[in-house]
Amino acid sequence: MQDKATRVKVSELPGPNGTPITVLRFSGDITSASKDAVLGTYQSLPPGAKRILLDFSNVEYLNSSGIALVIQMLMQAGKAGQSIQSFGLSPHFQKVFTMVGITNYTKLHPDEAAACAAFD
Amino acid sequence: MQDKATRVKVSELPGPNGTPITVLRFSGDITSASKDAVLGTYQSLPPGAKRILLDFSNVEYLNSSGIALVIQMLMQAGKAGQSIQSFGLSPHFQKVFTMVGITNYTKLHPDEAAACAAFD
Amino acid sequence: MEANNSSTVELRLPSRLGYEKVAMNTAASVARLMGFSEDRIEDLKTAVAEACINSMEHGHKLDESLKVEVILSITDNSLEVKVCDEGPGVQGKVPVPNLELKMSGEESPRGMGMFLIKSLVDEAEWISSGPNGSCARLVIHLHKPEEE
Amino acid sequence: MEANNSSTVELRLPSRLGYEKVAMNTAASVARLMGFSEDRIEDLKTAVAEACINSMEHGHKLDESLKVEVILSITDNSLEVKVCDEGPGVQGKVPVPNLELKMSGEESPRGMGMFLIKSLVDEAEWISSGPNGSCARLVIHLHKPEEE
Ligand SMILES: Nc1ncnc2c1ncn2[C@@H]1O[C@H](COP(=O)(O)OP(=O)(O)O)[C@@H](O)[C@H]1O
Ligand SMILES: Nc1ncnc2c1ncn2[C@@H]1O[C@H](COP(=O)(O)OP(=O)(O)O)[C@@H](O)[C@H]1O
Repeated sequence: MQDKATRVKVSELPGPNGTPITVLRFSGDITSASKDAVLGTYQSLPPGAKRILLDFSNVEYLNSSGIALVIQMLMQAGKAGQSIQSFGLSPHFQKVFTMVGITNYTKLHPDEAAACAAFD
Repeated sequence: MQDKATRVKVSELPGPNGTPITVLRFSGDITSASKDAVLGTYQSLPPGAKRILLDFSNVEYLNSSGIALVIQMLMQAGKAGQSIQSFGLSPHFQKVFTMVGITNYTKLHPDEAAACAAFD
Repeated sequence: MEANNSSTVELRLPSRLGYEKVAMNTAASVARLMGFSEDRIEDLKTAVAEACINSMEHGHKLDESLKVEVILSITDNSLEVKVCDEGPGVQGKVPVPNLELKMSGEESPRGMGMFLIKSLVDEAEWISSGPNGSCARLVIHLHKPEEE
Repeated sequence: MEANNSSTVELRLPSRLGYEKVAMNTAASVARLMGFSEDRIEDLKTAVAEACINSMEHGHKLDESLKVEVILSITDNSLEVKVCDEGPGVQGKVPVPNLELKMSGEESPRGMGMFLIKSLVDEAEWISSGPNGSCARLVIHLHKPEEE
């Protein structure tokens, strides 16, 4: 009853120039209860995943503890040399991510096509 | 600050067989504060208006005092020999109108086309 | 105020028409946390709004300085909402609204609030001058009882 | 409880994570009645949720029997929200979060709630052990002051 549990679907898209894109589509809430859904899912990706796309378009509620999990994921991805693009945040949460400085570590794109095109 | 004021737009549509249809498009809230918007607007219609279409699709909140105003309008329309069709209520308010018995006095149609076609 | 039960949410509102929407949305949030379906939440919202309007209009005669108190009690299977005011409560039997009589002008067009409340929730009762004042007590069940 | 001011809405919640959403939606309803724009309401929702989570986590150590109290005071030009708990309040100065340090692992990834609150509302202050307990006091203005 605490939260609308975080759900995450992992899939793969062909990348624009060969290298596939691993997509994490989040839905529900991202809060302190989402550690497994965010970090657990990230850590279970195959080591070859070099391009990761985060889809936030079905996230209903996000708080600072949830954002902390996203930061931890970005930190681990940075160390692993992975590139992460994001899309689907509401204008409000785009603002919040920008305030916190996350936009220095992942770009927030207006839609999936723009996000995919940004992998180089 | 009390309520999102009721707004109502009056327009006229050509009827399916000649007689025009007077349309009342409500938006905002329909509550005890809506007497002018509901009954005032109804009473200011030209006496020749024989077919009246009520569009509830932009109503955000409706309570029993607002429904009482709709009932008074239907009562006056019945006396004046006018025919009233309605559309645009959410499934919840369709249920509420049905519980109260209003559906014996105006039909609730799924959309504007169906409502217009019901005038005979 | 109610006992400090951990599964209780309490709301206090001025008796100003329009503020019933705050109660409506607070109740909806609690019901949503509990996992009620959106159509049951719509039923609850209308019932809670009507009970609040009655407390404001009849219980408090729209005296804005008097607070309507809404006490939401959460259990595993149900949500109870008490809407309480400082007035004397419902007096005597309230007639079931008759739309034919309303249409003929023999009955006031008002008088549908309590009927709607009873129709929309699983349990409804009115308590006059109890420990929390006069309250409408509404209950919705997460899984509707078999006999319904 | 606060004085019975007619333009005050009060909410009491158990210290259970997830219930901050109830406060968020109650505050949003009040702000909507007052005529705030949807984007200001989003700012307020996030700020109120963060303050409630802090009261639950830090003020009450998630003891569900302790209530977080949310007091919404409405004036013509502004909405003040006090989120109060029974704990000792914020102790000392809280550092501004530094994302570079978080990314390098030198700082906890947490610690952004108060920063977000300050960034999202027009006024924010923290009161320790006042008459309502320890409170985060947030204000949003209907018409932003000129100097902003
Ligand atoms: N909280 C209350 N306090 C006192 N009387 C009440 C209260 N709620 C309802 N009543 C009484 O019951 C009657 C019917 O209420 P209701 O069905 O909601 O219709 P309405 O409010 O339109 O009259 C009211 O007219 C009033 O006399
Ligand atoms: N209501 C409160 N009571 C006691 N301490 C608090 C309260 N709110 C915030 N604090 C203190 O301020 C710190 C920073 O809070 P915040 O920026 O929201 O980040 P976080 O909650 O993630 O630590 C907390 O770690 C806590 O020590």
